Amino acid sequence: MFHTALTSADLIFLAKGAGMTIFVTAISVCIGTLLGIVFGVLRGQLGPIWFAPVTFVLDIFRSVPLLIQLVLANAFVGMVLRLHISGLTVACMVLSLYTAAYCTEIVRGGIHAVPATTRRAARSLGMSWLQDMRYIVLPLATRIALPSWIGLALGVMKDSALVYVVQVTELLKSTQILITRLQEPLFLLLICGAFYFIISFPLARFGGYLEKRWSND
Amino acid sequence: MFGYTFQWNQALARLPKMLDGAAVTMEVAVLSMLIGIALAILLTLLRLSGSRPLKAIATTWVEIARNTPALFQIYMAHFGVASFGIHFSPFTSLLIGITFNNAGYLAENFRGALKAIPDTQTRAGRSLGMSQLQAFRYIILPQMLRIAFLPMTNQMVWAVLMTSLGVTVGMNTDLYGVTQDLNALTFRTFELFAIAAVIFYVITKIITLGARLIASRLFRY
Amino acid sequence: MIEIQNVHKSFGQLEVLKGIDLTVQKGEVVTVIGGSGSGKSTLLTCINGLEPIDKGKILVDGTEVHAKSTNLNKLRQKIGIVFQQWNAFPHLTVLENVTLAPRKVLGMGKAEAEAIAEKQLKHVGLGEKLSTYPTRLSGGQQQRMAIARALAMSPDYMLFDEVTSALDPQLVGEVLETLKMLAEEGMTMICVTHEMAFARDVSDRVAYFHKGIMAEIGVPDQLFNDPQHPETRKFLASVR
Amino acid sequence: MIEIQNVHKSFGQLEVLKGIDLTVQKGEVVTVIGGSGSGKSTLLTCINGLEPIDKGKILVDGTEVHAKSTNLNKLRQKIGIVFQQWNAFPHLTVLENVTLAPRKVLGMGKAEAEAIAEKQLKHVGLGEKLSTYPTRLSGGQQQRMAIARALAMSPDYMLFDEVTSALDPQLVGEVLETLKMLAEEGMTMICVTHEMAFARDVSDRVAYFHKGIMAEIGVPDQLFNDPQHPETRKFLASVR
Amino acid sequence: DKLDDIISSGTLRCAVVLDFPPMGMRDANNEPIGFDVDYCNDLAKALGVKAEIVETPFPERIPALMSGRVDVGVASTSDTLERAKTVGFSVPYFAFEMAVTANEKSGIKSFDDMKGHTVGATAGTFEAIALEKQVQEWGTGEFRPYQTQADVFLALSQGQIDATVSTSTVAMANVKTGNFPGISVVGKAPFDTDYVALFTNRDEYGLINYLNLFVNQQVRTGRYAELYEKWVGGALPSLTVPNAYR
Ligand SMILES: Nc1ncnc2c1ncn2[C@@H]1O[C@H](COP(=O)(O)OP(=O)(O)OP(=O)(O)O)[C@@H](O)[C@H]1O
Ligand SMILES: Nc1ncnc2c1ncn2[C@@H]1O[C@H](COP(=O)(O)OP(=O)(O)OP(=O)(O)O)[C@@H](O)[C@H]1O
Ligand SMILES: [Mg+2]
Ligand SMILES: [Mg+2]
Repeated sequence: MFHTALTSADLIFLAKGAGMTIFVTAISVCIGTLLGIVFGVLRGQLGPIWFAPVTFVLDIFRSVPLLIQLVLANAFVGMVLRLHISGLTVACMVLSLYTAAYCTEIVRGGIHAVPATTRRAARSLGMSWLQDMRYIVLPLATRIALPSWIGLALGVMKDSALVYVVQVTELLKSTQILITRLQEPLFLLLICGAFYFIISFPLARFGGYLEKRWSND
Repeated sequence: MFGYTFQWNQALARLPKMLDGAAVTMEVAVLSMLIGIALAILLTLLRLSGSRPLKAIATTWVEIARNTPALFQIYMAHFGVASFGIHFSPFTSLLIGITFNNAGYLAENFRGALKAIPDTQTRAGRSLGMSQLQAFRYIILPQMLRIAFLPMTNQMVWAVLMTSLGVTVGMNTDLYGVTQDLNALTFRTFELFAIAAVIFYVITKIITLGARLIASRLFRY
Repeated sequence: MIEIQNVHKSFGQLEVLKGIDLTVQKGEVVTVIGGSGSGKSTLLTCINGLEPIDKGKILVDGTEVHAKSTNLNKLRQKIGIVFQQWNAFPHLTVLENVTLAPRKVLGMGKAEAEAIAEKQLKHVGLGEKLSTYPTRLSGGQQQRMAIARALAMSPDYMLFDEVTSALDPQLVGEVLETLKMLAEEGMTMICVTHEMAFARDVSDRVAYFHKGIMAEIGVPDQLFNDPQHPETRKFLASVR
Repeated sequence: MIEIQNVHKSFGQLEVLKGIDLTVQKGEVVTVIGGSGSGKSTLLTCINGLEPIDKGKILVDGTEVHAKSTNLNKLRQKIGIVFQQWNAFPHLTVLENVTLAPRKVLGMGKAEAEAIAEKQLKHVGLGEKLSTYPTRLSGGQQQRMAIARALAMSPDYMLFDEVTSALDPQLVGEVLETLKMLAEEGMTMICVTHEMAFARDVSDRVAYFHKGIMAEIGVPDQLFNDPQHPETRKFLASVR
Repeated sequence: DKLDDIISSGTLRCAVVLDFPPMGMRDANNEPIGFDVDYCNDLAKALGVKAEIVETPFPERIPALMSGRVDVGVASTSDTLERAKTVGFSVPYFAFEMAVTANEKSGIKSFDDMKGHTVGATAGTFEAIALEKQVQEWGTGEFRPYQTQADVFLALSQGQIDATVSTSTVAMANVKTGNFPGISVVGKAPFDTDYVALFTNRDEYGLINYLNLFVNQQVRTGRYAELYEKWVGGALPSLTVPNAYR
């Protein structure tokens, strides 16, 4: 179909980029989700007023372009604090907090949706706060939050295309490097887009399916 | 503790230029939202239509918009389509990219909103003698826009944030582009981008507050 | 004149109307009673063409409703219909609910439409609620608004589908009063209802539906006091 | 023994309990009746420490519920409570609903917990529903499951808060039967209820609450046939 | 100090721009090659350490240094006074002439022909800053900064822009690859010679001193000429400025 100068070495190069995309996404989503859970639970415990400072900070991560967050974090860590930290680490840190900012809202919504009466019942059986959280709130809130969480994780994967600014060669950057050498922009871009699509589409559909199934009972 | 001397004066002196950039950013975001909403309504209608090919086109659009990075979509709008000899200026490429993205996400929101409107509403309209299109225009659409108002506000915020991706297609008049240009001249990276961040933050707050105000005005039922 | 001739209608496997024949003259009030699922609502939605039919035909003033050439939107302007579920447009005020169709369908000017709407709303007793949103109205008020909305199109016929059955008991009266008033003014009406007293009071004829068949039709006195069909007798016994 | 001594409790400005004194002996069944908002539910949630109190104290077997040093989780193990709203854990089967607390709170093994749970579920008539999910149960079955769930912790006391008032009338009987059975087995119980026949039938003593005060308490015969307090008389007249 | 740090760590991390042929680029295995890459390797050898090439786009060169991600920039960086407020430059190690490359369809034959056309360059470079100023002076036409040198030539060959100003070395190298049909170098740009220098942190005098001597040694030993012949070819540009010390 296409005549291309793309070699198998180039494909491996692209695959490495894709691997980096997945790696950065996985790390950030894991850390971000943990943070999101901690913040979400804390918010429920402290109430919106005591939690306002954290809400404010998290809100910043949702109100400033990710590109600027990355550039600023990079400049701050290196130029101001003079810490010797790799670009990959900075990328993961920023993306983690970015994820956490959105995840906190999702967790809060999930916990909020567990009826207070159900939690009372659990406590009345002698369960501790932690047991209530672990055996009642977690499973119930997960059902409510999981579809949005999948959406968030996929969003982070797509947004991770921006970490090139801190010298992380992920999929889109690898594609650009190959475009530089091979000068086949359309073909290479299509490969790159297809890769994102193949990962994102089925998972997004799965999220929609879960949402439908769980909203029925 | 900092091994870095902040030089805010230098950066602040460039504030007027950055505010001009913010105006361009808003221009792109607002245009992309207006066109995006119109397209999303069209996509929603196509998805409701009986025609299979039209449905397929709309679904493809929505799924690509939602399942690939915005940066990819913008890059594609500039360098990708140029392979067919179609040239867009950076401004247009950015606008096309963001609009494509907006339309996809909004169409999905609209579909969810539609599900929440009982079909008896259309029936009531039709039995008053309205055509299918009139019933949609006067009865379904206003209710749909109300339900989808919050997602639309969020999308508007994202549209503003997405303008920062314009630099990849040679855009240098928007807020991010201006900031990057100034950074090349002075290397005051931290100060300049911090100011840009504050401007972006303020813009998004104005949008969310404004949206709340509009909602309270518009939706009195 | 509404002429219903041997109308058959199925939803998938389920035959809901099994050959209905009924002619309603100008100025006549026909009430339809019958058990749940007997096809009463379906018949009404067939009359104004919201549902296609499988066999037979329906003529309104001589125009065949389900003919390809018929302009349904035009036809529906002369057939008002009010449903069991309250179908207020929640995003519009009461006045806007009523003026919408006259303005957009009939192309009336704003002032003219509002004059008509106000008249009709006063007629049904909602003269004070013009700029209220429907969510603020009681169910009975919403139904009366729906009646005014249909009347504002100056229809020649009105179809009512159990307009009181989703209402709290204390609100039923006000809506039935409105229907009675219309009947007295000479409107041609088909009313599906479960309110037997109302049916007896207002109707020129009462039709009893049973499982997709019009089992019996007659003047109220005859049908209520001396039902011919055994199913009619059973039904009337059960609702008394 | 549950000793309630001069308990005061406010929500913000609103004083809901205004000095309640009540002692419930081992094996005794006390029913609490009273108008809506009189503080009945609040008292129950104070007894097992779900709500803090403002003044006075509550002792359960000599342990002060609201003392800082009290291990509430431990205390609650001997006080079962069933609420008006059905509180099934929707993500667990009926059996898992009942075994959860014994396993996680008491640290029982799976087999042991299941044996106890099955016994209790049979006891309340749900022996057949072990692997059903609660969403498939009727309201009455859900309430009986909640009772079995509380019983599985082998509590010394059971508190019931209008366990039948959210149920369809035909389901009330089965739940009251279960309570009666428990009472006959000698369980110490405090039941908030609106079912006067049940209260008269089962209780050792009946307490009447009025606006945060325990207006009257006595054996059922006396309280129902010869109420002392004018408010009690009014209340009983209104519910008869 | 940093010089000691580098020697004791055993690695020299150089910021190199890898889409800037022939100074920095990638071979068929996507490994970095080019003049700057060799230059960094030479420097590492002189220091007795291993070289590590860190790819940095033009706009990210200084932040990469400031954030401690690299030790030295060998990244064809113009030694402007504005930048010297932030980083410390060595003496020039290379000098660029500026060339105009145009899309043949545009009909541009010289620098002045660019007036009124859409032109572009790599964001943050010496020539981008100068060209943008020129376009503003002309008052017509449009200037577009792209993120990478590659995007500039891609846009040029696609006809999105009509001409670009870049270092003559880059222009020659890109035209020579044959990847970009329909473009050619049409002349010189009347900008000052672009002297580029190695850079490191402003206060690392020891290291700057070492870099100065290293640049001098490269010229003296003929290695500079050798590398120039290998990557660029033609007349060797002088690294000294007439009538001035540095
Ligand atoms: N859109 C539809 N699709 C499939 N089946 C339908 C549809 N509408 C109605 N039915 C079925 O057709 C039958 C007749 O329905 P219809 O609403 O006409 O009864 P009805 O006489 O109005 O009853 P009710 O007094 O309960 O309103 C019912 O069994 C109903 O389930
Ligand atoms: N968590 C709370 N916060 C504020 N007010 C509350 C809370 N819980 C109960 N109240 C108020 O306390 C008063 C007593 O409530 P309580 O539920 O104890 O009444 P009750 O006697 O159980 O009434 P019912 O028979 O309706 O259940 C009511 O006015 C109620 O509104
Ligand atoms: Mg019906
Ligand atoms: Mg209560």
